[in-house]
Amino acid sequence: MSLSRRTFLGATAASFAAGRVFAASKAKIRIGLLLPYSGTYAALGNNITDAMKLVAGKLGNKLGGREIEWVAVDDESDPAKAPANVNKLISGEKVDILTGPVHSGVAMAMMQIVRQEKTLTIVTNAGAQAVTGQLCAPNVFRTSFSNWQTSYPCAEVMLKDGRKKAVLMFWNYSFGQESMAAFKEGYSKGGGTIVKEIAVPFPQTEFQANLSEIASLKPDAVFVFFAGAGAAKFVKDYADAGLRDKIPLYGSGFLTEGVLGAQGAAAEGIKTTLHYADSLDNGPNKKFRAAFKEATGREADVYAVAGHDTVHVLAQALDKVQGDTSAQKELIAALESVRLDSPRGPFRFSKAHNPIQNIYLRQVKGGKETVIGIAQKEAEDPAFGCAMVK
Amino acid sequence: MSFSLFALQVLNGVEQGLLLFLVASGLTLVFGVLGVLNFAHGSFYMLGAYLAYWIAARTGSLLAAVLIGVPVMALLGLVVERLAIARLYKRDHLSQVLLTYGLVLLFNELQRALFGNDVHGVDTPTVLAFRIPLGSAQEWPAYRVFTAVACILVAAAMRQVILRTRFGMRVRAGASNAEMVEALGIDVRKLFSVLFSAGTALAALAGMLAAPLTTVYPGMGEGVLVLSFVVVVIGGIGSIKGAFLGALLVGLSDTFGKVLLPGFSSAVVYAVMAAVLLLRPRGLAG
Amino acid sequence: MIARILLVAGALALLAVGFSGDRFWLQFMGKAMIGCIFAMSLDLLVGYTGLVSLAHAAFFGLAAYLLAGLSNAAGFVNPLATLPICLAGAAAAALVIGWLSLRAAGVYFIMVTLAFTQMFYYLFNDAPGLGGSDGLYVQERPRFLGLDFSERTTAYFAIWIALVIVYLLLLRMLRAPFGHVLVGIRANEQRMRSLGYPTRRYKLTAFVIAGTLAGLCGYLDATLYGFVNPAQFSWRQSGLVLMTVLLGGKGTLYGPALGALLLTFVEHYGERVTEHWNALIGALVIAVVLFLPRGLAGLLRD
Amino acid sequence: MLSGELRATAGRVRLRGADVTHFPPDRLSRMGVGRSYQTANVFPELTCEECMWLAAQSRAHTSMIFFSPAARIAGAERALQACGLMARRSTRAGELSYGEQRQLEIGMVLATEPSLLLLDEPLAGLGHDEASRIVALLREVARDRTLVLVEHDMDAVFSIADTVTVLVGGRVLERGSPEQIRASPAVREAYLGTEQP
Repeated sequence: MSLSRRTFLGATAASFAAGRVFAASKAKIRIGLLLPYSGTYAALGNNITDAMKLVAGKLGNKLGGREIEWVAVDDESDPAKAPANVNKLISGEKVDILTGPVHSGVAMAMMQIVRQEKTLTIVTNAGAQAVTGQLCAPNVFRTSFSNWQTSYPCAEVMLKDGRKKAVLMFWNYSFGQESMAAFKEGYSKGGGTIVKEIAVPFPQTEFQANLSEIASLKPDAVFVFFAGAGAAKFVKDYADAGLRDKIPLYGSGFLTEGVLGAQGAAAEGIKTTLHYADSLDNGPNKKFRAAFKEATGREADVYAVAGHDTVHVLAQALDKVQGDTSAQKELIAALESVRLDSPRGPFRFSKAHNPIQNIYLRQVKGGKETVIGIAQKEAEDPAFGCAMVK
Repeated sequence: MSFSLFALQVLNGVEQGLLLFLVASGLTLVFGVLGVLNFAHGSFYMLGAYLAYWIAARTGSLLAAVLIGVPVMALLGLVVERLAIARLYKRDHLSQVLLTYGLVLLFNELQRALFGNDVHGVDTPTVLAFRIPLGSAQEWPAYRVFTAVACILVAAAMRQVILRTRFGMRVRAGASNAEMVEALGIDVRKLFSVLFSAGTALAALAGMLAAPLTTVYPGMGEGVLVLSFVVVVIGGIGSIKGAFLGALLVGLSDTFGKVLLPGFSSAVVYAVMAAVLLLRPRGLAG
Repeated sequence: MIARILLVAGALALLAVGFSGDRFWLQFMGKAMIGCIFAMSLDLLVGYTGLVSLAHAAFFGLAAYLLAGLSNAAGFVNPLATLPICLAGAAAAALVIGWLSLRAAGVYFIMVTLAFTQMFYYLFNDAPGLGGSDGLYVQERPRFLGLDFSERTTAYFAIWIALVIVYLLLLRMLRAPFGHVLVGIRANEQRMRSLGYPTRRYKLTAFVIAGTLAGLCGYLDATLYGFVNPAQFSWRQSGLVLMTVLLGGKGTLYGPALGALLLTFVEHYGERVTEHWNALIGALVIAVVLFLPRGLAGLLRD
Repeated sequence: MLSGELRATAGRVRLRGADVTHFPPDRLSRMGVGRSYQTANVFPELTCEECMWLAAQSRAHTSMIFFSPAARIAGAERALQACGLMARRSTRAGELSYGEQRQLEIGMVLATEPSLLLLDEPLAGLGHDEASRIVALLREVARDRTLVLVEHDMDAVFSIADTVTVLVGGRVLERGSPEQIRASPAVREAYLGTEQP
């Protein structure tokens, strides 16, 4: 009796231990989404999420053999609420991997916490330099872009076009400021002169006063950073003021992303640089765009591509470690060695964990964004101030 | 700054101010007569712009959008007044602020549900799709001239209505003493309904006229709302004339703030407001 | 009596959370308690003095930025130094804004405070070196005598103590002559003046006290999270806290605190229920204004 | 205008030789000018005691005290006694009868210890009993203070006043003791009409 009892206990203990191992490998993998589902950037948040779920679905809803459980929080693109929202996902929901956000103010709040908590984090949009610069961390990766990457290459493009005197105009918030800093770096290096920098308070969209100023300054070209509603309005105002045909307009790619329809004919001829273009002619892009359209009824865009790549990157790395998220060191090493044939072209991580990717030169022709070349091949963010880059 | 550039900037400021006047006039009327501070006024502006986009995209005509949209918005104003605002007349400012703030949140969701989160452009009417050359380098789109003229016409029409008609007389009486009007046997409830609906229509009309200029986007009402408050405070609450002066002042100070004090331009408008308050606590016309 | 027992029980329950050691709840309830102080301080204006201010978030944000500046630029970490400076900064701003805004009465006052809030927002959003819309980190959070307030438990207890002190302080102030004068001003300002009270001075004093307490909230928030952002200045934050006061029951002190706690929970769980979360809040506000003008406290009393 | 709530468009207001034309009401009150309003103007949400307390407190120079509880003030008690509302001390002012509200209001003015009282139609809207109670109260009050009374009820005026000024259409018609006014044919014609006592 006593023997069988001991055997029974032993057996229970063994099965319990085995159960734990089993649970660790087979428990659902919890992926946190910190994205805007309401407010100005809701469309971006939805596209990233839908692309992630679409790709995950194609992979059988599993990463490294573990079924995916999504935990989404609407960050409302409100940095004031961001710390509480991040706390909710990390300490409350105990997610294994955190992804997001769109707004870089939210990203900064998130960085503060994930650097402390060591949560594996993939930034899916926010381009703030600090994420893979000053604040870079082994557990933080970015699948989108750095602000530098979207603007620096444009300086060379402008100089090659023979535009040596430029006016800069931008929304005075960090995205705009960092884009301008990167552009200036490249432009002065190449011998260009900046006639005037015009900072417009974000999110104001009243540009008339500044357009009159530009008209009186008569530069060779204007380089701008605006996005969304501001971009749509600016491009229209610029054309309405009769400047489009006199002073060519250049910009970071966000000037025309998603607002080309709203801009209409006013956008014709604008040259921009970005790590993606809807019309990129490669297999993965065509395949993804078709699948996205079929699943959601909407056109895929640069944001959806970031979502697409995030899940593929995670799938590759988690397969290597058999889904064991607790082995963080190995998982990070696996992520660092990821190579992806993305819709945007070849994709890999730099030492600072920012993508190394092609930056394309695009021009609006006949109402469509066409790729007219590669502005910078395999552009790598300089990662100023990142301790992981030696 | 050369003289021609200066003149151009004055023009820009005036044009911006005129559009602002259209929004602020509705706000100040509703406050002056109904005594209700309406935070949802910006939402009416936004909904007007979205309606302009939606109808113009289907009919291809902004004029049609205005002809259909303005009555629709006036009707919406009537419904809102009856269902919600009418319960506020005897309540304190806190209730008014909060209830209309709640309306702002609701209307934002309504806009999301009906029109989505995308940014939309609205084409300028083809008749007005030409440009007027100004100086050597810059041109002014004819549509901007049109909106400026339209705003002046609306302002003049409002003046005529308020000074010369029975309705206007009641409005003026109501603005100075609502109890008195009631005592005179005028149906105040009806007067209030009509006026609120008119205020709504004005905000919506401003949104529609502005749509081709500003593009249409979520949250576009809030910036306009706060600026309208500044206009009303500067002008003196309840005064159309004050709103007109205030709007021009705000338009001009914003324009010149941008040129002369880049980087702090958005604070300039508020500094002007603080200065006006210091000198005339009840506004320019108060 | 029952109310007092409930209050003490509530305070003890909040204290107990501090011993749980749960990282989520510490920060979550810490934030909620800051919300309580924030709402109570506004109640001093809205509920007792009859001043509807939309500038409250400005003082919150200002103190938070001051802490970040003191820590990052000057390396100040001792709260005995930073707390007085931050509170003084908030008080000074409240004095200036209050002095200007109180020249205007009634609805003017609301609009002017709103405009000042926007001005502060833009100043901090646009000023170079303040991190723009990305905000700033508080590099070194307050610490002294071996207490490190970047530890969630330590910060939590500090917030709890602040909450209790502020509640008792406000309670006492409202029972003192000063509090009676404020109530008199809300009830009938014209009469108060004809009785010989320079009412504007009293209103300004109340405004500065409330602004200073809002600054305390900003200080605590920056300590708890180590992150400040211009969005903390936005008029939406001011609107939200105004709503909290009404939801809880203005003029009751404990009501707004209750409202803040409730709203924190509604927000946490409500977001899962519906994507149209903001419509839910909007409907809630409208319902409270129309059907529950005395707020939760009014419900409890009946 | 005399109490500082309306701005004078022309002319001067003097108090004990000082020009107080542009003084705000609170300052005038502190100089000893107390006033009541045409319609009862009290704090409806507060109890009688609290109203009195607020009034008396305005003279106590301790209103900026933040942290010690408000103590009872002797002046408030006296004023409650004087206006005859001792028994109603913990009733909310809004729940009092109109006459009692008037009593309360006069009591509040008394609690500020004024040397000059401006009373705007203190009897307006009152019944006969209530009015006579107020008249008695005012007669008491007038004993050691200056009282300026604007009133249409001539009986009341004659029983309280030392000097009566009759204004018609904004002009002074006659000024004198109650007896003189009673006897004045001009006043009788213009104001009293056929209603002669």
